[in-house]
Amino acid sequence: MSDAILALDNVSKTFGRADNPVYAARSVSFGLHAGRTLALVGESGSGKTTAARLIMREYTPDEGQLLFRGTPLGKANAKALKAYRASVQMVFQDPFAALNPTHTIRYHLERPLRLHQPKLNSKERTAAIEELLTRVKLDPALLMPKYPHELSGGQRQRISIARALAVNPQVIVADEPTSMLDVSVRLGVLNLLNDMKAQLGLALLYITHDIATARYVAEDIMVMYAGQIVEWGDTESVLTNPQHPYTRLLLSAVPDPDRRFSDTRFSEELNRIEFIRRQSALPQPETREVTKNHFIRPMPE
Amino acid sequence: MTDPVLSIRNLNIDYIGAEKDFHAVKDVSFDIAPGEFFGLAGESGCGKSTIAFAVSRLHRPPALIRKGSQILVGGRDVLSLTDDELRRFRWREVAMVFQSAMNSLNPVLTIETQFYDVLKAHTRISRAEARTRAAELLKLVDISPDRLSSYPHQCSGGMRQRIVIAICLALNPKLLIMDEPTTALDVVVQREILQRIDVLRKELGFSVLFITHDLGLMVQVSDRIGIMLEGELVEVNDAQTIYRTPQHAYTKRLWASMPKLHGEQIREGAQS
Amino acid sequence: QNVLTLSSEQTTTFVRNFNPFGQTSARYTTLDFMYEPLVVFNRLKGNEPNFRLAESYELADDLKSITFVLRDGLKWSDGEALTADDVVFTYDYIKKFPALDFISVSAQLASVEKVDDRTVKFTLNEPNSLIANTIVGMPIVPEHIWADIADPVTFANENPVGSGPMTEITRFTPQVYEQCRNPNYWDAENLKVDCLRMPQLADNPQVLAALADGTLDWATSFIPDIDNTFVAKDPEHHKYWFTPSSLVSFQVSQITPDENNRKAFTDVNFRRALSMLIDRQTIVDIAGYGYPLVNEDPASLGELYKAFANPEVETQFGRYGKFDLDAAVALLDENGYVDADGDGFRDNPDGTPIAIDIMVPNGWTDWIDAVQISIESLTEAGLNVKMSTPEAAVWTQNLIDGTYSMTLNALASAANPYFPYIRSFNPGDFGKSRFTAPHWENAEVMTLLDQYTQSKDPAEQKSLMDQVQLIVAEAMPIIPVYNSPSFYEYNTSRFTGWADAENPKYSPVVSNANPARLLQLLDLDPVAQ
Amino acid sequence: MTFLLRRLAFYLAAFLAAATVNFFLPRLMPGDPIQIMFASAGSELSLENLNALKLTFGFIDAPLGEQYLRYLQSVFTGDLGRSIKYFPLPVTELLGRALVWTLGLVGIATLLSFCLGTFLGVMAAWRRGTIFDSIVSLTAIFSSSVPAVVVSLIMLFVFGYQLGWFPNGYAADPLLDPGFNWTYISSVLHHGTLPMLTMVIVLTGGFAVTMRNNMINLLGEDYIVMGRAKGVADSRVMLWYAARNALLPTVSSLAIALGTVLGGSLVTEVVFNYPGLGNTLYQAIIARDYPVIQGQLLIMTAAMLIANFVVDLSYVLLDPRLKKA
Amino acid sequence: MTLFRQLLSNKKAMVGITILLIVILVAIFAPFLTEYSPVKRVGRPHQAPSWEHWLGTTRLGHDVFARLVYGARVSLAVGFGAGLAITLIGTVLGIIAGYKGGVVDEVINFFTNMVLVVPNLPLLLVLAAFIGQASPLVIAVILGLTSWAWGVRVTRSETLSIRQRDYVKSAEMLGEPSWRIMAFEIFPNLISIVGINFIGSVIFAVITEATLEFLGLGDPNTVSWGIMLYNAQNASALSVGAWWDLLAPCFALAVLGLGLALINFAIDEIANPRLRTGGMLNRWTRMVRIGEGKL
Ligand SMILES: Nc1ncnc2c1ncn2[C@@H]1O[C@H](COP(=O)(O)OP(=O)(O)OP(=O)(O)O)[C@@H](O)[C@H]1O
Ligand SMILES: Nc1ncnc2c1ncn2[C@@H]1O[C@H](COP(=O)(O)OP(=O)(O)OP(=O)(O)O)[C@@H](O)[C@H]1O
Ligand SMILES: [Mg+2]
Ligand SMILES: [Mg+2]
Repeated sequence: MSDAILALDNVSKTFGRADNPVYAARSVSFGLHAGRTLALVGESGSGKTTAARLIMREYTPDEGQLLFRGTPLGKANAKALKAYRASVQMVFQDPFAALNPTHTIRYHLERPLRLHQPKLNSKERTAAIEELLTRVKLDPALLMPKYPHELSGGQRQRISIARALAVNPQVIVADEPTSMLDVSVRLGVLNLLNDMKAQLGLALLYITHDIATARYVAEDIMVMYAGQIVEWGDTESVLTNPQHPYTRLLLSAVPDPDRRFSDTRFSEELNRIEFIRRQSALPQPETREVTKNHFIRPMPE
Repeated sequence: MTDPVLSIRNLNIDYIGAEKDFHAVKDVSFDIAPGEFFGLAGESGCGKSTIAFAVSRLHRPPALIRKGSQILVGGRDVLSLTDDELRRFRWREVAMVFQSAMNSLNPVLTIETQFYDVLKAHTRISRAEARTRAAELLKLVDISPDRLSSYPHQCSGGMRQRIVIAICLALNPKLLIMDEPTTALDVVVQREILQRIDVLRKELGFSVLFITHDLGLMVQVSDRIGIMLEGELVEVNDAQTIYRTPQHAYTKRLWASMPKLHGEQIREGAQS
Repeated sequence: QNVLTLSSEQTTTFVRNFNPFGQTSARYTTLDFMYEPLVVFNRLKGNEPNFRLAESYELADDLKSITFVLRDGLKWSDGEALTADDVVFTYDYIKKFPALDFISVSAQLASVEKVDDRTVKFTLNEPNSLIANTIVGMPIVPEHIWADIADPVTFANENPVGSGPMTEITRFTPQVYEQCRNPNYWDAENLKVDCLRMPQLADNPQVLAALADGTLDWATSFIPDIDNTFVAKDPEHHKYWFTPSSLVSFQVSQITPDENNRKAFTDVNFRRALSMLIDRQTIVDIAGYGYPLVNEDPASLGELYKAFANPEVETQFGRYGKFDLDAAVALLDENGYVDADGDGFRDNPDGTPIAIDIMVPNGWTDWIDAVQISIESLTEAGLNVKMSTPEAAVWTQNLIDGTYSMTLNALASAANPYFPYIRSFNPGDFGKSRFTAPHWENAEVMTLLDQYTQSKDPAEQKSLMDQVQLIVAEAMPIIPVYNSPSFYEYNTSRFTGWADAENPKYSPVVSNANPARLLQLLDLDPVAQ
Repeated sequence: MTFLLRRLAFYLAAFLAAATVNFFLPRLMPGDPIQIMFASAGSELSLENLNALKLTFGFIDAPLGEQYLRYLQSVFTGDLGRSIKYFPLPVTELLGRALVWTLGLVGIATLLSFCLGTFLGVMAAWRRGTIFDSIVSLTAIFSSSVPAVVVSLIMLFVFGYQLGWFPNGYAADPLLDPGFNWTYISSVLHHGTLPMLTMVIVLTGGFAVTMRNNMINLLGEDYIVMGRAKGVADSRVMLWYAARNALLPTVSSLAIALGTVLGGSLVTEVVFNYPGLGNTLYQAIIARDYPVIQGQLLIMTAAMLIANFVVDLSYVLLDPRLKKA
Repeated sequence: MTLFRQLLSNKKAMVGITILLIVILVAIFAPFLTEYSPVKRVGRPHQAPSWEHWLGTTRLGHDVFARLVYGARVSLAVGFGAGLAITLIGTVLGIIAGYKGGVVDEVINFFTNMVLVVPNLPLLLVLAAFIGQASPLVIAVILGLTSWAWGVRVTRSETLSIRQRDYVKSAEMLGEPSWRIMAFEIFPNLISIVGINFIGSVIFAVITEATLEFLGLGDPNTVSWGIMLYNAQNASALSVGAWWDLLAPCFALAVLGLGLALINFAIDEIANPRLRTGGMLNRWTRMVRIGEGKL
């Protein structure tokens, strides 16, 4: 993973009191590469958002470290931290909450420019804002003076993306960016993310519980369970040939109009969930490579 | 074909505004047959919940069911019920699971009391009998009867969801309305719950009005589906038919924007 | 058994405390009614003595000692004999516990000795012809009770043993108490009232309510618009009679810290002008509801000490005591107090500004009204005047130190004009008492007052007092405004024998500052029901 | 349990802090208490006598630190000194006498107005938008915005002076012996009516507005809709589904409202000359009866703390979510 | 700005604002409304209302109407001055406590809770008494210094919830300095809470000032509604039947209080759409009555 822009190296994070710990991340390692999207899927509470927050430095890891361009960020100086800030941006789940209802769209895009490109004069700044809006396929003249509540969900999410782009980041972390959007606009936002990734060579971490969209946008996928990454690798490979029992369970639970509901196979799978829960608490064996670029952390027997 | 459990005709619902009214439901008509699993899909804000509320007449001002609308449940005209009849009608005929189960249990009453409330409102039953009945119902949804003395906050989300379903079944209703019952849950739990509903439906023979915006799920579980767009019901048909050969342009667009888990990936979907 | 209901004290709750030395904490019916004075001097009759426990007193010719003789057969209410020993004990006692000496009499006494069982001799430090007035203010307590009290200051004396007419507490609650006949009272045949009842009344409106509905027989309370609010309710029985008492006057500090103000205040013409700018009648009518008595006497004695007045004062200086805006303005102009710097206010003759701050204690509303009324005319005459209302404590301290510019001050009435004069002008009291607030010194006045106490001859006394008055009136260190009234309301439906304007036999005010109330009590007769 | 322990610790700290402020307050202010006392009494005490008196009243000339420690010691042993004005009555007893009246007045008035206000608020929210709602909200807004002084003065004017239905002051006829007999009790009731009414008027509006708003906020909650959908009787939904939950924030603000209640009762007591704590404080302030003022502030603070604690307790009882945590 | 525009379209707010405006105008144009000086005797004591003295005269013979209109100045000045101070302190501390968290929060929160449990009016009373001759300015200052706790509490709890919003997070991620986040990201979202706090504080200040003055702790030189009450009470206005002396300031206070409370209620409705009733309910009721539909 030498060419990873950003990497988590064996990071662990535990919440709660000693008598009742919540392992939100257990020895999590992965890297984000320029021009590639990595999807992180898993059940709710499995630690996906924790991983994102670790990257955003909202949480400090209990163990392990965050590597930025190969150097650990733990003891980085202020300048390096600022550079890191400018390089890693986030797109939030709730498009309404992500924008301050009291500020115009213009303000939302102006602030990052002022902070990260202080040399721009006001004309240049306006030009930059217009460019950003055009890039996310919105009409600058129409939108700049508007307030968030005057926009649709899809438009708002595009503004969030534009704001993230305003600082010229190399990495974008998107935590369930489309789960609050209507089906019909969801795809537009996903396509936009894909375009940005391709055009700007961004590294994208796409967090979701909707595996179908993960398949749609991501080259690589990781399945997380109880704070652990249990299976990861090439998206097609993982989805067509799931190895870990949890991945299988997850896949069979995903609603799929092509499969009839009364499929009894799921009930059998369900019976395994207790087993999985129990097993996941035990010490974990080493990872195993299934095929090229497809790994699992097998369940202890 | 037997008489439908639910029959909606020309349903018009407005939200009265200070100056202008908002037509939330426009001239909607559809039927649900006994034992049928009927899905109602559409974007957020298209009026799905408004219809669901109207069936049990749960609306509060400024909602207004316009005259000329008709809602028949088991042949009875719901819109002409008196207050007392209405009270007895609710839950006995139509029970409802709300958008988020997390919040549909009263936080300050024990689970037992919430069962008891229903049973006492509709039947003559002693506290002890109610408890036995509640325990039975909980068993149906795989929850230990110990939970009866717990408060909602002491149960996990999935558990609460199942408890609500158990409460719904308390009076053997003819129709169960589920308004996006699983949005807050992850796919595994969601699947588990729907599967259980499906089994119970077959066992007990009630019909289901299932509201969601997850189209994949809808096709998977429903017998028939209605697609709504801005207050209008644009297409109603058999689940598989609507999935494989959609008629309305909007339905087509919906399918087109749905990424698939298996097989051929959709190409450049519709742009908003 | 008849009961007289009275209100001499306004409070929200009664505490069972009958310690006669506890000036602020004892029930107001303790003095006089429980502990009878040796003598009651009648101020309305030129200080005529009414002998009570004492049957006579004798002032030595050198005025350096005084001897009181007690009546024969006096008894305490518990039956023990009341003798000279008790008197001596009392004076020893207040020497031992100075906190008890609420009238500061010890300091004036060299010794107190028993002559025989009924005779006590007080030896004085300085000759003083008026010492009897002071001595009778100290209650005499029974030795057999008080000798054993460890801490008499905090002693509540809940079951008093006294010498007065009403010593037995028959009922005591925080809301009401009753005080009945002393079974061993020496003057029992004159006492027709069996019991006193004191209901707890918290303020003037409550007293008024009780008076108006006829519950109260005897009260001392300010009552607004009394003819309408009280008398009109039962004109036949509801009566009142207000007598002049303490003097309220404007005073300016001769040692005020502000140098420019001091220049004006030390000028007698300025003080005279101030005096002529005070609209006394309006103040009395409005701030005082017409109850006080205007005092226009430049020597500040007024109606209260009418008997002592020197007519010369009126002829020579009388005009300075009367409100006359034009004359005041002329006097100011004439003496160079004109607006020099054009700010609209008069300045000193040398051009320095005068800015007067009239200080009144916070919450003393009638005074505040009086000052506000005065400010109107003072301002009209072009003086820069405003009012401030600090805490009473701050005010007191400023008056004691002389660090104020102008103020209203009050001086309690006394039996003899000697007392107001000595209290106001004695340099020995400067910095100790608020009554010397003007800090005005005059050696001649002090000498004359000194001679006054050392003279026994009425003619000589009169001439001395006349001289003092003339000096004071000429200098006008104090600008008199009015004498406040002593409030006295009564109801004749149950008792008769009240003093009133037609029969001003003594001051009938029931407040604890008036020992003559004892005389009134003894004169009352129940109306046959 | 930890929740309550934490609160308890806080209350202790708060009490200590209040006691400290209480100690320093009069010492930082101008004027000598004894001087003031006798200034208003108009007596002429010599300086020496004054000093002797000061000692008996417990004004010790020790260093501040020592004074402070002694003060704290006496506070925690429940000794608040003796009143100067009502000497030698211990402050605790004086306040005890007043407390009875205030507890009666404030307690009943608060209870009454809380119940009435809450009930009106619940009904108004339930009948949202009806004339009943408009009347209740408007009256509530009005009554909660009018100063207690104004209400009490107007009550006094109308019912005390104009109509003469009620006495103008005090808690009972002073000529009656206190006791458990009808004459006395009826006199107490007669005297208490106006102050009580005043306080109820002043307080009810606030409770009603709070409750109404809380209710309305809750009415959209799923569990209330579900309550209705279940066919449970309307009254039960209103009371046990809506009001019961809406009560929680109201209860937590009740403790703070108590401060307002105490303030309101102070004014009311002064206007009606009711012999409660507020009036006692007022009289003490006028007479500069320092021991009483200090004791009073302390007692009022302690009362607030206790009330807060009771509210905390009842909150825990009312909200099952707090029980385990 | 939108808040203001919304206020203008709210009926309750309009009535409230109108009342407030009238009081403000009366205060500003006091000298034009009356020929009398509020501090000069212009009539006999306690004259009943007449053509010459619209609201009668006081015990001292001052014109009640003149004192009332001039007194509005003091009530408004103290109300708004103290209200501003209370709100300012409350808001700043509340935002800091809520946003910074940790020790800062603990400390602020402790003091807030402490101030909250000390009964306010009695404390003010004692303070005013100790300070003595409390002028309106002094009253405003002590009000400001002792009454901010409630504001801190509500602002803090609201800040706590806003702090969790994603837009605050994204501002942090962009590297905005924390003062800017508090001032520009959080504060604008608190406007309605601050508004309610402000108007509430103004009501409180107006009431408390009047109360303190009524209890005799004010400066008698002041011409204010509280002092008017005090003077009237002292002149036993009620027992001598001079009701106008006492009732005039009473009604003035009640009306100002009502105006402010209406504004407050309206802000509440605007901030919380659920509370809004507005015209729609009337329309709804009408439509149900004519049988256009039902629930
Ligand atoms: N600040 C925190 N304090 C305590 N526990 C936390 C905290 N943040 C997360 N957790 C716990 O850590 C676990 C992982 O949480 P996380 O938010 O990462 O899950 P997630 O996979 O993002 O879930 P979702 O799909 O619901 O967003 C959960 O059990 C959560 O309760
Ligand atoms: N109380 C109300 N007043 C005014 N308009 C309302 C009200 N409730 C709902 N609406 C409007 O009615 C429309 C239909 O609402 P409804 O809740 O039925 O939508 P939905 O299809 O259930 O959406 P979702 O999937 O988000 O739950 C929406 O546009 C909504 O804005
Ligand atoms: Mg819905
Ligand atoms: Mg000048």
